[in-house]
Amino acid sequence: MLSRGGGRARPARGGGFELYSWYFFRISGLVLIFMAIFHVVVMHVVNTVDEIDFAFVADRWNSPFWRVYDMLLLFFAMLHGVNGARVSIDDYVHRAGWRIVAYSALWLITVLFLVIGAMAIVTFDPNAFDTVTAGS
Amino acid sequence: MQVNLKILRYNPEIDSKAHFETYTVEAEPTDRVLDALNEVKWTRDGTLTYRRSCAHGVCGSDAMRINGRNALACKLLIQDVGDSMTIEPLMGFRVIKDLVIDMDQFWENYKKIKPFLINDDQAPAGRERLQSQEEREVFDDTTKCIMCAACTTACPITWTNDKWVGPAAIVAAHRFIYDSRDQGQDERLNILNDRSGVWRCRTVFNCTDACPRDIKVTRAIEQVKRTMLYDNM
Amino acid sequence: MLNIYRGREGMISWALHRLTGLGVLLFLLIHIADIYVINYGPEAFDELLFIYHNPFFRAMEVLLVAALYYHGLNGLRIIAIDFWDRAVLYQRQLFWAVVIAFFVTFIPTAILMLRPVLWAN
Amino acid sequence: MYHRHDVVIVGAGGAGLMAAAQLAHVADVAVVSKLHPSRSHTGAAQGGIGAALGNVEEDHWIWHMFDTVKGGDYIVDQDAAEVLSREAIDAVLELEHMGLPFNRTPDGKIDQRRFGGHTRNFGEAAVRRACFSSDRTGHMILHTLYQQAIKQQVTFFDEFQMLDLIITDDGVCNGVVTLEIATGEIHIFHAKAVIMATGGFGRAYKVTSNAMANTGDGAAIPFRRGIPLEDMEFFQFHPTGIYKLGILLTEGARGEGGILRNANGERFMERYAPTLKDLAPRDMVSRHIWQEIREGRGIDGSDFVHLDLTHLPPGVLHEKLPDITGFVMTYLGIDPAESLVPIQPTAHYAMGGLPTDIDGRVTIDADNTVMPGLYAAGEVACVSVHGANRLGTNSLVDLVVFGRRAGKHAAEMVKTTDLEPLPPEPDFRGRAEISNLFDRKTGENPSKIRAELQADMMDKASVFRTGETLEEMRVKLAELRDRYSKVAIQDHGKIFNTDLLEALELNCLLDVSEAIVEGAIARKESRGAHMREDYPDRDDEEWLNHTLAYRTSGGIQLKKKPVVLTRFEPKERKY
Ligand SMILES: Cc1cc2nc3c(=O)[nH]c(=O)nc-3n(C[C@H](O)[C@H](O)[C@H](O)COP(=O)(O)OP(=O)(O)OC[C@H]3O[C@@H](n4cnc5c(N)ncnc54)[C@H](O)[C@@H]3O)c2cc1C
Ligand code: HEM
Ligand code: SF4
Ligand code: F3S
Ligand code: FES
Repeated sequence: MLSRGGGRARPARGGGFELYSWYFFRISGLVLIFMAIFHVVVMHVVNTVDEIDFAFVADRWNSPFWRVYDMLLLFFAMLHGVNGARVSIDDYVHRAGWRIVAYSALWLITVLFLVIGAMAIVTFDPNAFDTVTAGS
Repeated sequence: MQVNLKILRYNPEIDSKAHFETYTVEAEPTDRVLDALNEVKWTRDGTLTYRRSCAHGVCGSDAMRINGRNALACKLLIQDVGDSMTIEPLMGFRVIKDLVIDMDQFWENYKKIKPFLINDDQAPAGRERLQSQEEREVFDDTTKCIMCAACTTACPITWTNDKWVGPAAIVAAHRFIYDSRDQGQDERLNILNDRSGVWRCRTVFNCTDACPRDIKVTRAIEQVKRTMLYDNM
Repeated sequence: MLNIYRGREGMISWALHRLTGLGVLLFLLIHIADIYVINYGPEAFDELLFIYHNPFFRAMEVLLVAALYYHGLNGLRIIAIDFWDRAVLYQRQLFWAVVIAFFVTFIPTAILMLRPVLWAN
Repeated sequence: MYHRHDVVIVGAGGAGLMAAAQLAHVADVAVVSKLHPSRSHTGAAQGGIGAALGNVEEDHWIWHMFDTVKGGDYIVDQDAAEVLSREAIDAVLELEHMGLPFNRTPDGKIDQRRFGGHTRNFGEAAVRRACFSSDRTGHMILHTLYQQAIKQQVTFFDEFQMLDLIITDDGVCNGVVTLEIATGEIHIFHAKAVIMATGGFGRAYKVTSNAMANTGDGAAIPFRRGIPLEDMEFFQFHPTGIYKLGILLTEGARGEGGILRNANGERFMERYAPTLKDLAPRDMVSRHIWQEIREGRGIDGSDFVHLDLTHLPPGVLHEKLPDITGFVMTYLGIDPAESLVPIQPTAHYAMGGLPTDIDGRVTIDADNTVMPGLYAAGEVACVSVHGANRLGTNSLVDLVVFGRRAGKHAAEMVKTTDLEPLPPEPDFRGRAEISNLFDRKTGENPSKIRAELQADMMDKASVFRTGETLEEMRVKLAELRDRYSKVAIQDHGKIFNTDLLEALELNCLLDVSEAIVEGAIARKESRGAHMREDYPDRDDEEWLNHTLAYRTSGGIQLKKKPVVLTRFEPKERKY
């Protein structure tokens, strides 16, 4: 092989994005360990899925606390998870074409699910349906 | 004792794909795996191809995958691997022939991080640049690197992501970033802050396990990450 | 040809971490979709919830919790390694600590979750 | 393929890279090496590089020069030794400025330690002169120089093996013929100057500290083309190689306080060298180890003695000798802090080689006539600063001092010289040698010949020699040479054909072995590393001179060449 050293390295791309992404993993992870686990424990352990129905959710979302809680959880978990998926795509998808497809799909899914998730939490109005009975 | 070597062979001039070939040779338990390979080459099959030179773990030529893990053939004794072993080339780079891989990309990654002292001040005339023993100690571990590529090719990120600079290049950068005489820290940290830089490391530790010089590779990478983080925060 | 690297604890822990992370993400997406259905009223929602009662989904749910527990605990291990210089030297022990902590937390959780099935009849 | 450069350097060890550093910005230079540069054997050097910095105790270059001359048993060229010891200081500082991470003294200077044969005030006591970076000084030198070459964008041709030297009919060297290992293609490098820096040939012996690539190619190939080899009979055996394996345990281990012990646990070197004891020069220590063994005081009556490091203060092994501690643990499974280490002398260093002047120019006769265009530096060269026995740490000094001088001189030379046209078909010899090996389909396996060569050289031409054993070796070599002409290799491919390369290297080993043996037969005295039991004394009347070996059609011819004496008169050598 003919080798010659030292040419100027290509300038750093993306500024500090990778750094903040990495840092966000840690911060959101720490937040999630409380929020996600608490969520799972409440929803799937203390209550089991047998007890969860429309009424249960409606009751829960009567309290603004739970709406804010779920909103935060949604954003932290999604951004954390999507960031992870982004890194994985970077590692496994190489062909330029496929990369574009994969990233586009990822960002689309991200936006779409954040929007519909947020919409569900914000716009949900149990009183819009007449069968309302609160309590479990 | 009799030793069985199952070696992944590939000769681009003959083979369309790699295949295993098994050889049985006589060896002492205290012989090196390299001795067994030499025995195969010198008495059984002269076409067996691998790199080697120093035969005692200091030149970095003969890193290969022995029983599924990266090691230097000259630093691993038969008694430590047993009487049957599978030998394959390092993963992640193109195989040129048998156990010889194409290291071009590896050296490019090395060069990318500017592996040389950067200090634009006039060196003092007639004496050395001073450095305390403590300052010297900080980067001692990473000066031991022999560029064998065992770490980089053991890293799962290398296998799938060809842009990743890899642990060996970061080890080389570490050696300069923490050298009190060096002034190129910013440049090097900038280069490693890239998408292909340190953040791609997922603390898999295969590199540290593979390093024949017992360099704490992951530790070095983590130190670089922290320096970058604290500098930017 | 099977081309597998014989990694040790670090590699296993990472492979599981990535797998569980992506798994939980997938579950999260499904979960967002089903919650979205709530805006279509109780009938639609409760009907959908029915699928959660099917045994396959119950198993998946337990698996989700397992994944989340492991991922979370190992996440703590990674964070420790990232910010505490000496932790790299103990990463192997930390992995086994994660494994132990995982079983200690997951087994009771699983029992509690499956109690309707276990004690149903 | 054809390449044109001002200067081609063959070999990317310490000497080649140091020369490249001088040339990088002033000329078009290419470095050709059969190994990737960082694999060169300079990286194996452990103990240190000598320079009278006086960082830890008083020291002067002239003391260094005296030790070098005396260590070499007075057939050192003293003009060269003076250059070596004066410029060592500057060269070491230059290495530090390039970034070499030396160990440090408490006040932040380069740390220094004791090494064999280095003394204060002309032999009074051991002095701390070896500058070191743990016990991987060579590794740090090699990497630092390679890194500088990267910085300066030197052009490298990695994994290109030299096959032949191009010399015009007018006797001007203007290129080399090489084989690109990865493809099997022949490349011709056409240049105004060629610098040979291909290192040593310890692989002529069975037990050696040398790398498998150290096969003396850069000595053998010019030798075939009529250039003489100087002082080949002097081959150094290092006292402390790991038993059977030959892996080196640096003299720095004794510099830090290690002791040699025989079967009785006795520190036998006290008897032979009362002042320096275990730190006497290598030729003496190796000889006395064999003497102990012969007189039945080897461990368990066998052919090794012990290196005792168990009494060193805790921490010394880990801080100053970590690598050799690792070698002992890896290859012997014992901890040198607790157990005695079995050692035996190991073939280590070629004092002889291509004769050069103090600017690295290769000379071809007793009058120092220069061959235009050809330079040599490092272990392949014989300046001669090492005479009959090299002192520890002086080889690394040799690399940087004379590598630098050769590079500087070549840089000047190419400015005023025109490129000579290549002779017709410059690569015909190289091609013929290869096709000759490829064409023979049946014949002996060259590996067998190499094994016999190494075993017999070890028995008959190592630490002790007699006229009789050497004659036997001469006969054996003729036989091996004949068998070599009928060998067959198994690999007939073009891509990365190491089978072919090993056969080519064996040919080089045969050449240098012949020169060693012929020189040793002729030199009827004992001096430095050359110990003739049938002529146990030094004979300054007859033999205070160098030998030049020429390969001719009628076999090897020897000539004498005078030694340059300046400051120091030959005296009896006592330590
Ligand atoms: C184990 C050990 C420890 C040592 N410790 C010390 C010490 O502490 N202090 C000290 O002063 N000295 C020491 N020495 C001696 C010293 O290291 C060597 O003499 C010195 O490194 C030789 O350097 P070099 O540049 O001449 O050659 P090398 O470093 O051997 O380099 C030779 C170069 O030539 C190339 N080459 C060879 N043949 C060909 C060919 N046919 N075609 C193309 N390229 C070719 C090789 O690829 C290589 O790049 C030690 C030696 C050994 C073996
Ligand atoms: C419970 C608390 C959680 C913690 C403590 C946590 C922690 C972490 C950490 C530290 C990383 C970075 C790994 C690395 O850089 O090597 C990470 C990656 C990841 N996380 Fe989480 N996480 C948690 C929850 C979640 C959830 C809920 C999801 C899914 C939505 C998720 C999906 C992912 C994914 C996909 C990755 C990328 C994996 C990789 O790149 O290998 N995590 N997590
Ligand atoms: S860090 Fe270790 S494994 Fe990696 S190249 Fe250097 S010596 Fe080899
Ligand atoms: S194996 Fe790879 S992911 Fe990081 S810790 Fe080592 S570089
Ligand atoms: S041959 Fe040099 S490291 Fe193994």
